Amino acid sequence: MKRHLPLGLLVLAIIGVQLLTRATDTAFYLTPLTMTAYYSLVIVGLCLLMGYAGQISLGHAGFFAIGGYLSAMLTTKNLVPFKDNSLISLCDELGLLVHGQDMFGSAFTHVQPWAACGCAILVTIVVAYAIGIPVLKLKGHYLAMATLGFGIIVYRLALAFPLFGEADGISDVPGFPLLPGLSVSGDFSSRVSNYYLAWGMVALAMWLLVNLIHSRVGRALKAIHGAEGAANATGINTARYKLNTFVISAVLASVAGIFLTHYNGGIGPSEAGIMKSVRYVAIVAIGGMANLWGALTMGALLNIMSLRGMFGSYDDAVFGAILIVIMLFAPQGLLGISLSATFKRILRRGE
Amino acid sequence: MLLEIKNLSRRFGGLQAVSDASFSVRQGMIKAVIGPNGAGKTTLFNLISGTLLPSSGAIHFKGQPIHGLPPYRIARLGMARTYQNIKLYPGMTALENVMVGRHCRSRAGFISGMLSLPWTKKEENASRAAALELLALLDIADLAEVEATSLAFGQQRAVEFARALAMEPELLLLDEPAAGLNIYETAEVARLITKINEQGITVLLVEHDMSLVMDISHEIVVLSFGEKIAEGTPSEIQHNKEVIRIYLGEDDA
Amino acid sequence: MKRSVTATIIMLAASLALSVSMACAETIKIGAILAMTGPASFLGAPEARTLEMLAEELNAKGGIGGNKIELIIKDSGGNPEKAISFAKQLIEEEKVFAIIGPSTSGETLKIKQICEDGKTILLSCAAAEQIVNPVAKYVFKTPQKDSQVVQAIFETMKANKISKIAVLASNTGFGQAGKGQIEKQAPESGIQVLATEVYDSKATDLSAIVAKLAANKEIQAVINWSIEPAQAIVLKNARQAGWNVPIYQSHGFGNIKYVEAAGVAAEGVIFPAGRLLIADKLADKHPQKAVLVKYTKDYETKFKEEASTFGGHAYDAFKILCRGIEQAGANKEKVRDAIENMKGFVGTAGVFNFSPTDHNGLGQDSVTMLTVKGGNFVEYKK
Amino acid sequence: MTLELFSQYLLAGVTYGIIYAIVGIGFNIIYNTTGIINFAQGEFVMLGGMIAISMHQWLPLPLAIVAAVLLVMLIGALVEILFIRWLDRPSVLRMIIITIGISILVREAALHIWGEGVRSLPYFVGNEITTVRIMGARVSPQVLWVIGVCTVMVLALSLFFKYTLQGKKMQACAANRVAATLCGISTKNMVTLSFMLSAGIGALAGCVMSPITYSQYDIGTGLAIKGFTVAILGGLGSSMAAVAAGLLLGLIESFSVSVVPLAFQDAISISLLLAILFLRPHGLFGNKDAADLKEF
Repeated sequence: MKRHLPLGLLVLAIIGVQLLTRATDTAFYLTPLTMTAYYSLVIVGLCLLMGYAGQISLGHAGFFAIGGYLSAMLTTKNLVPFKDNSLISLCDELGLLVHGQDMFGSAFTHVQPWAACGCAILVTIVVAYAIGIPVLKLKGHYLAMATLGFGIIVYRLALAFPLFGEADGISDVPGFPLLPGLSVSGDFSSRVSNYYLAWGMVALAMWLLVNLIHSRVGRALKAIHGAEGAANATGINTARYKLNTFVISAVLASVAGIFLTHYNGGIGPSEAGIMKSVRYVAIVAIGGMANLWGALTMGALLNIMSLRGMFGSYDDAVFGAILIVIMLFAPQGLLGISLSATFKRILRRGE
Repeated sequence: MLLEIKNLSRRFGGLQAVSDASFSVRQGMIKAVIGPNGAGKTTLFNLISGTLLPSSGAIHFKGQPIHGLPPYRIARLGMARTYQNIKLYPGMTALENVMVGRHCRSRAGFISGMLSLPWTKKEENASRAAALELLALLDIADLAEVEATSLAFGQQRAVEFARALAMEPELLLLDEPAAGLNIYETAEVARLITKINEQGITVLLVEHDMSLVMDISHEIVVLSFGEKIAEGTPSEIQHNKEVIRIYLGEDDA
Repeated sequence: MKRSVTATIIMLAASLALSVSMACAETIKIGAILAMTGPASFLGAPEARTLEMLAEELNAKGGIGGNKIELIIKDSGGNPEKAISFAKQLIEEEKVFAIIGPSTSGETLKIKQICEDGKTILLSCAAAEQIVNPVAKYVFKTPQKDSQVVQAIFETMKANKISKIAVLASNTGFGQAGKGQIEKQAPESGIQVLATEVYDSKATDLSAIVAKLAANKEIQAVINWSIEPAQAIVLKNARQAGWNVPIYQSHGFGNIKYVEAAGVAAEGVIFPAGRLLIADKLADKHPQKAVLVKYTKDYETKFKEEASTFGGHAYDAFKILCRGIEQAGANKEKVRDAIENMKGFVGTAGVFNFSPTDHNGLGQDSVTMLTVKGGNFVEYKK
Repeated sequence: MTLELFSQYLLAGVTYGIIYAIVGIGFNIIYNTTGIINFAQGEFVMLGGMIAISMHQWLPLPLAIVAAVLLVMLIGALVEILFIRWLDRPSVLRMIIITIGISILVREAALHIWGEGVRSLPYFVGNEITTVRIMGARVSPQVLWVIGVCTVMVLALSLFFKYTLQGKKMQACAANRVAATLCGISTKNMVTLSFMLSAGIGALAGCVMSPITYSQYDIGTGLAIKGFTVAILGGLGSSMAAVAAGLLLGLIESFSVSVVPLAFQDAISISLLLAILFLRPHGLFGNKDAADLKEF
């Protein structure tokens, strides 16, 4: 299939980079690359929502934070004081709890990571539906503001509750044993497996999303984006399609939050901040809105540069400047105009 | 009765766009709604297709009340429409635009779409074939892969037509299908509407072009300032004094 | 389609370009992760300036034992995920000798384990107790512990016969850690916390909350625990409301800018801090006098702004590290041991006496009570 | 609650409220002439305070404030000319992103120009602890300055729109851009004027509030969000409604501290915004039919 060619290239690139870092003994690049992979997951999800369904979300960091914070909280909160609670003992009997010792050697019981992950995703879905139903009725500035408001509320709640560590966030989040021998954690030893896990998830997400946009649903989403009223009169349940897309992209963000939190061993409130949401939107815009591969490429590039501190103290300023320049001169995205034109010219010359 | 409209009214603030209008459309006929500018014709269409909610009154389609239903539900019941100012989906080819019309005749959802299940591919191919067939019927098969919004006006109208037909509707609402077309193109449209009608699709159209309306419609409703002032066959309407005074008289002046 | 192919190719090329390894230098590399921008920039920025000044000075003198220092400062903007990424980058890629920072407790706690695993010395400039408790082999910190600071405040309160207080804390890690310590130590010290309020570190007006507390006539004093500019607003709003109870601040008040911001409202505020703020007023024989005067003078001449205790924390971290390298040579393990056993090191925060169980090294005597008089910091005397 | 405490809350609420209202009006002025929500509105307030403080080193206070307001108006005009004027009917999404970008850039530029520290103008009258008693409450005279200046601004603006030719021209643009162009009004210049006007009132508000709230490079975003909340609450486009909504929000915030912890204050006001958006997107005081006819 023609549309799976870039996917093949992506897989080759993933493997190629790993082999290259191995050959040059620069395995440390895999750490920021892994983190980038998880951010890319948020970005491709947002790209589906913004570029294909045409709905802006300035609150996607909120979903990332819901996933990350819930998973972190459940796997670090010591349940020993509540062990007589019937709900807790029921969870224990179901095997949802892990017993161990904390740093000081006293008894420490927390929720099993799989259960925490499932719970976080479930909450994300519920929240995304609850927020999505009213929010997606709005358009333009109202939609932007409502999603921004949602993001701010999540940020504020993360800061307000001692349970979520307030301004310090949550630290010492344990690894997430996914399969025997494969655990999501930042240990130096499991770096290669985590790299493949993270980028494997991105490849999987890309496969699913590329399939989706080439399906009946993808066509309907493009129609909604182009002319919502006409799409509705063509028999498309526009409200439901927008909502489902919103939920899918929220879940992708949440999953990214969960995995990155376990990988990093912690999460802080800045992950829920407005600037993070704006950054996701910026990257999607730079990638060309309705261009999953563009968003993935630009996301990977900019995130890795940012995570390696290449912009120094100008990190936010760089994103602001990129946003303005792209939106002023190339609203179709960086890859949208110049590169595709160049590429076509090269191809034509070749013929 | 395929479509029955009873005492339908719609107000915008102080403006009474449609006022207590009642008429019905029989299965298999071509019915036209005419009236001077601002008579409420497009509002009437928006009310029927569910884009606007009526202030009062009732609309029944196939014996079922549809006022208050969202447009997509009405569309699924078998009603398709076109727009006076063509509404195609930008960024999509003509073929894709028509394939969107197949939406309610196919069923691949989010999960099956993401997983690209084998049956969805079959369904896609069927949709594509049906869409291509319609494009061929409208003589624009060669434009299938061109971005729809970049086509010439008449061609865009044809794509919109094909999209509506792709829904396999029982009732087709045409909002000024001949607007902006020249004499030859208008004749072509007239022929096409008749042809569609002969295949068993009921047509309700709003049109300014009197010759077109008089040629093809079986019945005509005349609106003025939101009110129905006459209803009947073309010859009856042509001889209705009220209509001549309000409508044709004005048109001749 | 072609577009997506291009995109992938570019991605591949870019990742290749990034993988080109950097050449390694012979100098001693010291990493620093500081919140130079973002909400905690009032901490990170003076810290970064201090480090730059010190490294420059040291290299001008020929470095440590002939080894030049290469300082790599990374601006985390206060984001934990960046601190994590930078820590790994500094440890593995730059193979730094040690890391100074981060500026905030939240960030430090997230990279504590990473430095431990990477066997790299971390000298944190953040206050939270958990940084050195439990002790991690490679992790040290230079600011006073919250527990010592709270103890100093409570002792002063007891001397002033205050037993019923209200606590105002900002919603950052600094404020919350302090609030926690106050709540923990209050019962032991016979102090009753009647009300606790948390305000936003970006708050612009707190008169409503101050009015609410002022209405409670039982409150004898307030502890306002914050490190952000908003703490000055509390002072102003309290005095404007005619609420004249004694106000105690935390060591986060140790920046003359806050006194300037609060103006006359800052008069009489009592707070615990290192002696940096009263360097020129110390007796000549005080052990810290020379160090403090030199640092504040150097900093103020170079950057045309008044030195704060925050920059002092970075100063201490840098100097402790240098002392360790001087004593043990350029060997990470040996330097770590040297720091752990370092005694009597005179820094800006106090005299450090490290031990295997105390990776902070500051005693209760490092905290002194200061007050504001005529817009200046002076020692508080009952 | 004692009368004293009540009036203390009341005055605090009015102070917040009137500041929010000014930012909200700034949104409305630009929205009315362009249909754009300028997410960088809060930055004008920040710039006003910051520039006045820098100017105050050389100029006496009133002159420094005037200079700051004029400079910020110039910046407002520049922003419009550089980033907005030449765009041909940009989409809402594009405008949102551009103004967010402008806001980030201005903020970061301020960080690198003025540094991370807090600054403030001196109190116009008295000092930090001078207070006056009103209804049993003690407030700083600066609070009265804020309330007074903002009230005067609101009144002046409404007179400007009602009685001056320029004001009427701007109203005409708001009502119908095409018709205004046909009447010979240069809509483009009106848009520039609207940016200058809203930058100017923002800057002036930034100056008078500076002694109370301090000026720092990053206060803009928070103010913009509050201002937008107020503009939506009142119904986009209506300045008088924004004043009412601003006071309402300010009072809700100040009285909310008596029931819930301060940490939730922002969450409460944003939840209120969401509730309004969901239930009455045309605003508390807006007209639904009129809102339906707007572009979105």
